[in-house]
Amino acid sequence: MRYEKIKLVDENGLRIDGRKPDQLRPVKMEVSVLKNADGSAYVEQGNTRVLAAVYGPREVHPKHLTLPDRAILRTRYHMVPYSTDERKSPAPTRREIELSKVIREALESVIFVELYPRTTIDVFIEVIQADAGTRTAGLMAASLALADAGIPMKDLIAAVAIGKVDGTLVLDINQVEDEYGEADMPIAMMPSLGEIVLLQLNGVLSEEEFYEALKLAQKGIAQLYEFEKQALMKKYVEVKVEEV
Amino acid sequence: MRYEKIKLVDENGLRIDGRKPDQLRPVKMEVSVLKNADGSAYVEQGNTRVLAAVYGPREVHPKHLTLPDRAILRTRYHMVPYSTDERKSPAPTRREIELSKVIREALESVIFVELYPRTTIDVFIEVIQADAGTRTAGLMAASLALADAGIPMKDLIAAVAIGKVDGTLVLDINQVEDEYGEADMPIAMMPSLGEIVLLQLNGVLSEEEFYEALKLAQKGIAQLYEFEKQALMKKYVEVKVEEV
Amino acid sequence: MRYEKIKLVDENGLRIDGRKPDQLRPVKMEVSVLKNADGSAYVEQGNTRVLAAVYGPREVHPKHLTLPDRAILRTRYHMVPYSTDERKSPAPTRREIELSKVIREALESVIFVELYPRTTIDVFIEVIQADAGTRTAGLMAASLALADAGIPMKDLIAAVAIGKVDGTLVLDINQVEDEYGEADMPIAMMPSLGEIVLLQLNGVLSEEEFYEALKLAQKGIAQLYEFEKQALMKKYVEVKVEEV
Amino acid sequence: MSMTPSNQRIVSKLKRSSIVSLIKKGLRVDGRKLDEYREITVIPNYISKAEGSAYAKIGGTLVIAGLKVGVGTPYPDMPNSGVITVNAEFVPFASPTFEPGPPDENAIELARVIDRSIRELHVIDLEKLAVVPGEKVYILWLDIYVFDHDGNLLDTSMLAAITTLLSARIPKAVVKENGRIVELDKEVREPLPIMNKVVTVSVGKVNDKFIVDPNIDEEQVLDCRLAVSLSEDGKIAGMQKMGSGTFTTEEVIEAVKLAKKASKTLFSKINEALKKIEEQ
Amino acid sequence: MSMTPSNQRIVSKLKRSSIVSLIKKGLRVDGRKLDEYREITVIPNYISKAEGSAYAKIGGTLVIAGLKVGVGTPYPDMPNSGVITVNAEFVPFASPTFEPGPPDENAIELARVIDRSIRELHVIDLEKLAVVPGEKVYILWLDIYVFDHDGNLLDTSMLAAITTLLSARIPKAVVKENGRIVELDKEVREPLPIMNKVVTVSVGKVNDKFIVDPNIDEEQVLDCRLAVSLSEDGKIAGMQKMGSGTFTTEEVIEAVKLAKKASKTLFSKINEALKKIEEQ
Amino acid sequence: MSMTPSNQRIVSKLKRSSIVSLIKKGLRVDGRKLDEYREITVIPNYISKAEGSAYAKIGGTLVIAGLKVGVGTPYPDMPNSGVITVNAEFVPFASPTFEPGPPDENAIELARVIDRSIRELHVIDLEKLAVVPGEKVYILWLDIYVFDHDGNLLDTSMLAAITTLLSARIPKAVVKENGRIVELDKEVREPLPIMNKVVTVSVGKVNDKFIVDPNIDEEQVLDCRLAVSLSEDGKIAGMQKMGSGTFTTEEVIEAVKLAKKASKTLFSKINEALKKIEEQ
Repeated sequence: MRYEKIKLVDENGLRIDGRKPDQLRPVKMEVSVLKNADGSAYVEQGNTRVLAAVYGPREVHPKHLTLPDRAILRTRYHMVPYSTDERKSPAPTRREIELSKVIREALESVIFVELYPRTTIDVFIEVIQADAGTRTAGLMAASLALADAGIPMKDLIAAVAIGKVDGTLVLDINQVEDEYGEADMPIAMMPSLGEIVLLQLNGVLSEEEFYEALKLAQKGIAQLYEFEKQALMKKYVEVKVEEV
Repeated sequence: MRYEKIKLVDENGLRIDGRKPDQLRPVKMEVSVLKNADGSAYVEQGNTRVLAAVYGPREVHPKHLTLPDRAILRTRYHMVPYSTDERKSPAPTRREIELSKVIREALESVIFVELYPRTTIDVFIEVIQADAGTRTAGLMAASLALADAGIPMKDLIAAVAIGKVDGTLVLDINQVEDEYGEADMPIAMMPSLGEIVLLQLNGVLSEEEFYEALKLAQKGIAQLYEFEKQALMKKYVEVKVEEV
Repeated sequence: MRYEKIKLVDENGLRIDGRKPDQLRPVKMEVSVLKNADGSAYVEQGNTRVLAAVYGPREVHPKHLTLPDRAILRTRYHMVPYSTDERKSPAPTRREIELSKVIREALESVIFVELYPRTTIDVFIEVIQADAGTRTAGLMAASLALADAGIPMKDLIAAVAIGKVDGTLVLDINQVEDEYGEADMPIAMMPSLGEIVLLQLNGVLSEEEFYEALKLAQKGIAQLYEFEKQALMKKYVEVKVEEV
Repeated sequence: MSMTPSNQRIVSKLKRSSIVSLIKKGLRVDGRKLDEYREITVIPNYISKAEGSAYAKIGGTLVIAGLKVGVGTPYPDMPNSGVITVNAEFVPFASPTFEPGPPDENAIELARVIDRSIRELHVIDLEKLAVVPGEKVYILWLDIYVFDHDGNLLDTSMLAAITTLLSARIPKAVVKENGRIVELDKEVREPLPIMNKVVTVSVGKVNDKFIVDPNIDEEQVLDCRLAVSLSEDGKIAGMQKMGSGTFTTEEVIEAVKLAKKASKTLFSKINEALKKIEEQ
Repeated sequence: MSMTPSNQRIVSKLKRSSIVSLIKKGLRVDGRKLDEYREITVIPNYISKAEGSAYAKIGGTLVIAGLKVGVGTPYPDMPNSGVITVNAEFVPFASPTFEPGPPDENAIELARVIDRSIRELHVIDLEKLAVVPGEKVYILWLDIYVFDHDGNLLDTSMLAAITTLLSARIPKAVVKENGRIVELDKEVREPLPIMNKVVTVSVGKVNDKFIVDPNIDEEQVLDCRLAVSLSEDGKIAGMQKMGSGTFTTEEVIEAVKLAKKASKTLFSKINEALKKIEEQ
Repeated sequence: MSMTPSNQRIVSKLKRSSIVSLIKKGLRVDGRKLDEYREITVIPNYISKAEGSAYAKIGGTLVIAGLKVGVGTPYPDMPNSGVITVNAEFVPFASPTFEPGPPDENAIELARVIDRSIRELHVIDLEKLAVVPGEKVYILWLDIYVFDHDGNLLDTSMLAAITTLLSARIPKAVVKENGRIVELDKEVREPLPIMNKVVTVSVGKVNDKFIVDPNIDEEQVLDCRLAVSLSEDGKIAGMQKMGSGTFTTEEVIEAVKLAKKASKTLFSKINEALKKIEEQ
C-alpha cells in the first residue's frame, strides 16, 4: 500500500502539516445543525468533516426487529461520493459496513438502551470530506447528536486515531500519514469513566509501542472531550489546537 | 445526443415519414386482449406497440402498504429487451422507474381510488416495440385496460408527444424526430374535462412555442380520444389517420 | 462446449480414469458429521465431495410462507468458490438456482411433509469439490442427512449421472467425460420403490440409448443404495467400487 | 434457496376432482383428447425492431420471443464460437401468481431447459458466428416474455424461441481496421446458420394417465411433468422432470413415446408458419 | 414498480386547513407572499476534496452537491463528447420519511429532471470535454445529497447542482504515450466550458392558487406541482408535472409565467455567490 | 445500516450464570483453563481443486478455506503488486442463526480483520506476484467458508486462512506474445512468496476475567472481545474490539498479554501440520 517513500516526520520532529507528534488538528464542533433530525452535530478535524443525525427513540417496522427489554440501535456510517480523492460509489462498501458495525457497538456501550424498550434509535453519520480519522470524528459527532437529541448516555464519546509514521507515534493522523505510515489505531473512549468503546489496529506495532499509543490517545481524547463539552454548552466551538 | 444533421422537415413541410406537422401516425387499439388480466388493451401508434394489463382491485401483501381510505396504485412501465434498436437489459432502468412514477401519478388523478380502500389496483405496461411516444401510448393502453376491467374513472386518458424538429412543432413524434429533434413534450389529458394528467418537457422551447405546443397537443388528443371510445365500443379499432 | 477431441474410451473399452463403462467411482459416505445441524452427511464419489446439513422441522419467518397442511422445504445447492477449476463467484448462479429447485422437488417426493404442518425443513448442500455428478452426490448426502435428522421418508434417495462418451453409455461420469462427452443424464430414485424423483438430460440420445441409459442407471443406483444403508448403520462407509 | 411455493393458484376441490375423473376416462375438461394440443398460433417476425421474433400462443398462453444481435468477445474456452444467451421473464403482467423482480427459479429453469436443448442439438452452428475468430463473435440474446399464462409455458416458450431463430435475419458484421473494429450493417441481413429444429413437449402425469399440453387448471392436479425436447427426426435432445411427484421407469418410457408423437403437431405448426413467410 | 406511497409525512387537519385558507387569501403560513422564496443561501466550493461543489439552502432544506472528475471511454453514439452523470440520494439522514437503500423513484426523478435540463440547455459544452476524440473523454459525476428535507428539494438541488458546475475547477487532462494513457494533473485546474445557466422553479397548485417554493407542510396540501426549468434569458429548458392532481391548460400557462418571474431570484443568488468567490 | 441483532442464539439463564460463576473461579464449562484452546485440528491441502486450502477445526467450529489463483490487471495505485481478496461466508448451513444472502456485517468484519492482518504484516510479498509489472499480476482469492459454528469463528478462520497460504502451490504464470497474454501452467507449481506468519487470538472478557477461545455458549455471556493478531515473533499485527461492552486501558493490556501467550499454541499447530505435509 506504500509504493513511494515520503518523509513524514522532518529533522525537527515536525509532521508533514507542521504539527508536533502529540498535537491535534484544529477542531470545530457544532450541535443542532439540522431541522428534521431529533439531534444533530457537525464535527471538523483538520480537513475531515462529518455530519451526524439522530432520530429516535422511535417505532420500528417490522416490529419483530425490536427487543422487549431495550432499544435497538441502527447505525449508518457513510462517505458521500465527493468526499474522497477518487469518487466513491454511493452504495455502501465493505469498509462502510464494517465501520457501521463497530460504531454501533461503541454507541451501544454508551446509551442507556434499556430505557426505551421496543424502539429504535437511529444514528446516521455522513462523511462529507475525508482526510483520515473519519470514524473517530463520526463517533464524536454521533455522541454530540445523541446528547442534542436528549438521549441519556453514560458519558460522551471522545475519539482519535493514533498513527505510526517514520517509526514515530503521532496523534490524530491525517490522510497522508494514514496512507504512507506504518499503522493506524483508532480508539474511542468514555473519558470520564476511562472505558474504551472502540479499538482497532490496522498495522504492526510492538507491544511497547502499543502501550505508548494508548497513552498518547488518552492525551488527545482528554482535550477533545473538553471541546465536546464546550460545544454542547455553547452549541458551537472552534479551536486551533496549539501544542500542549 | 445529436451528432449528425438529418433533415427532418422537407421543403414541402412534410416530415421524414411523409406526415404533415399536425398529423398523427396510424393507430390501432384493441381491448380485452388477454385471458388472465382483469382488463387489458393493445395500442399501436405507428411503429410503437404497447400492451397493458390491469389486475384489481385486489388484496395487497404486506397489508401495511394499503391505505385505509383509498386504493393504492402500483404501476410498472417496462420495455422488453427486443423492443429497441440496441437490446435493453430486462432490469428496470432509471428511465423506466421515472416513467412508472409519472404514469402512476397520471392514473391516480383519473381513477376513483376512494371506492376501493385497502386494496391495490395494479397496472402493467409492456412496450413490445419502441418508436417514440411509448409513455403516451402506454397511458392510453392503461386507461383502456382500466375501462376494460370496469374500474370507475373520471374520464379516459388520451395522450400524445409533441416534438420540435428543424424549428417546427410536430404532433406525435417518431423515434428519428425524437433523437435528432430539439424537444419532446409528452402530454396526457382527460379530454372531456380539459385536465392535464401528465406533462413533461425534454428540450428547450420559448414560452410562445410552449403555448403553441399545448394547442397542437390538444388537437391530437381530441382525435385519439375518439379512437379510444370507438375501441371500447367495438373492442377493436384501426385507423390510418388522414390529414385533418 | 467441446472444442477439442479427447479419447474418452480406449481400445480396451476402458475410460479415461481406468473404469469400465458400468463401474462407479470409489465412494465414501459418513453421517452425523456436524454439530449444529439436526442431521448431516458427507458424500465423496471420486473427486466429487459434498456436505449436506438439515435443520428442522422448525418455524418459518415470516409465517405466511408456511402451509397449513404440510411442511415446506427450503433447499440450497451451492458450490464453494474453490470447488471448481476456475473460481466460482460465491453468489448463486442460474445453474445453482435451477439445481436447488430440482433437488427440492426430488426431496419433496420422498419426505412425509404432511407430518409437520406449518414448519420448514431446510436442506443445505455445499459442494466443496466438483468433479461431475455433484447434484446426484448432493441428493444422496441430503437424503442421508435427513435420515440422520430423524425425518420420516418413504425411502432413501440413490442417484447417479449417466454419460454418453465416444458413443458409449457410461455410469457415474467424471468431469472430463462431462465436458467432452455427448450427454449427461443425472437420475435419482427411491430404489426400493422403483420411483424416479429426479431426471434430467443434457445432451442428445436416441430413444434406444435413453432406455439403455435408464437400465445402466438402475444398476449403479442399486449399488449406491447399499452403501447408503451401510453408512447409516455404521455412520461411515468407504468403498473402492470394483467391477461388478 | 428454493422454497416450496405458497402462492399457488387455487383450484376448487370440485374442479380438481372433475379434471381427474375425466382424465381417468381419457377425456379433458376442454374436450381435448389426452394427447392433443390446444389451438396453436405461431407468427414469425412479429416485432420489427428485433432481428428475429415470434408470437406463439397455445390455448390462452401467450409468449413473444425476440432476438437481438450484437458483436462482442467470445468466451475464453470457446474462442471460435458465437455466444447465445437465453433469458425468460415471467412478468406480473402475465399472471396473478407472478411476482415482480428478476427471474425466479421457474423462469430460470425454463430458460435453461430451452438453452440446453438448442445448444446440445446444435440448432445454430455457433462456429459460423465467429467474426474475427478468437476476438470478435456474434452475441445473440434470445429474450422470452410470457404475457399470458394459461398453462404449459415451456412448450409455448420453446415454440416462440425456435420460430424466432428459424426466421431471424441478422445484420452482417463488417470488419474494419484490421479486425479491431466490427460493425453491424443493418441493411444487409442473413439468416442464422440453422442445423436442426427442436420442440419441447411437456407430458403430465395424473395417476397412471398421461396428457400433453396441460392447461392452467390441469397443471394444478398433475403429479408431475416430464418435459421432453425432440428433434424433427425423433432424437431426444433434452429432458427435465418437473414437479415433486415421481415416475417409474416404465412411465418415463411411456411419456417419452407420447412426447415424440405429439411433437409432430408442433413441428408442422412451425413449418406452416415458416412457409407462409417465405411465400411473402 | 411505482407504488402509491404509504409513509407520507402527516400534517394535522387543522394545519392543512389553515395552510389552504391562508393561500386562498394570498398568504403563507410563514408570512411569505405566494411568489416568494424562503431565505436562500448558496456557498460555492464548499467541499475542498471535490472538483466542484456547492452548499445550497432554501428555508430549512439543505443540499450539498459535489463534482468528481475522471477520464474514461465515451459512449459509442457520442464519441466526441464528455460524459456527465447526475445522481441524487435522499438518505434517511435527511428525513424520517426517507428509507435506506439505492435511490427511489423520487430521487431518480429529481436527478433525471436536473440532468435533462442541464443537458438540453447545453449548460456544459460536452464536446469540449473530449480529450482524445473517440477514445478518451472527461467523465463528470455530479452527486447531489439532500441532508435536510424541509420541502422543495428539486429547486434546492438544482441550485446546488448548477452552482457546482459554474464554480468547478477541473484538473487538466494530460495525454501520454500517443494518446493511450491520459492522466489528470490536479495541479493545473480550469473551469468547465459553461454555455448557459439554468434553474428550476417548482410551482405548487392549491385549488386555483399558485405558490412557489412550497415548504414541507405546504407540500402535503398541494394538488400537484409543475417544475419548470428556465434559462437566464427566459427559455423553458424542461418541465415536469409532479404529483397526482391535474392542471388545465390555462393553469399550466399561469404556472409557467410565475416560474419565469420567480427564476430571477434564483439567478441573482447564484450570480452573487459566484461574484463573491471571483473576488477572493 | 448496522442494526442490533435480534436473532441471537438464546442461552438459558441457568447456563449463563453457571458459565459466569465458573469463570469467576478460573474454570470453564468444558473443563478448560481460562487461557486454553479447545482441541485444534489443521489439515493443509484439503481440497485438491484449490491451489491452496485448509481444514481447520477448533472445538466444534469447522472452517474450510481455499485459494484460487488467476491473472489480471493490478490496481492503478499498486501497479507492481499482486492482488489478494479475502472473502468469508457464514452460510445458513453452519448455524441456525445464519441467514442466506451476501455476507453480512459479521462475515465482512471477519474477512476484513483477516485481510488487514495478512496485508499489514506482509505475510505474502505481493510485489513478487507481479507477472508483467504494471500490466499483469497474480490475483489471489482466499475464500473462507464456515461450515459449523461452535464459537470463535475468527481464530478458526484465520487458522484456515494462514494455513492455506502457507501450504499453497500456485501455477506458474507464463508470458506470451510480448507480455500481452499470460497463461497459468497448472503443471508447474510454486509456493507463495511467504514473509511472515500470523494468527489471531480472540480474548473474551467476563466481568474482570479473561478467557481465550470462547465456545458458542460462552460467547453469549462475554461483555466484549478483543481480537489480537500476532506474528510468530510477538508483534501485534492488528486488533479489533468486538461486541458492545468496554475495556479499560489496563484490561486491554492484560488481554494483549494473554493473546500473545495463547498464540504459541496456534503457531505450533500450524507448524506441526506443515511439517507433516513436507515430510510426505
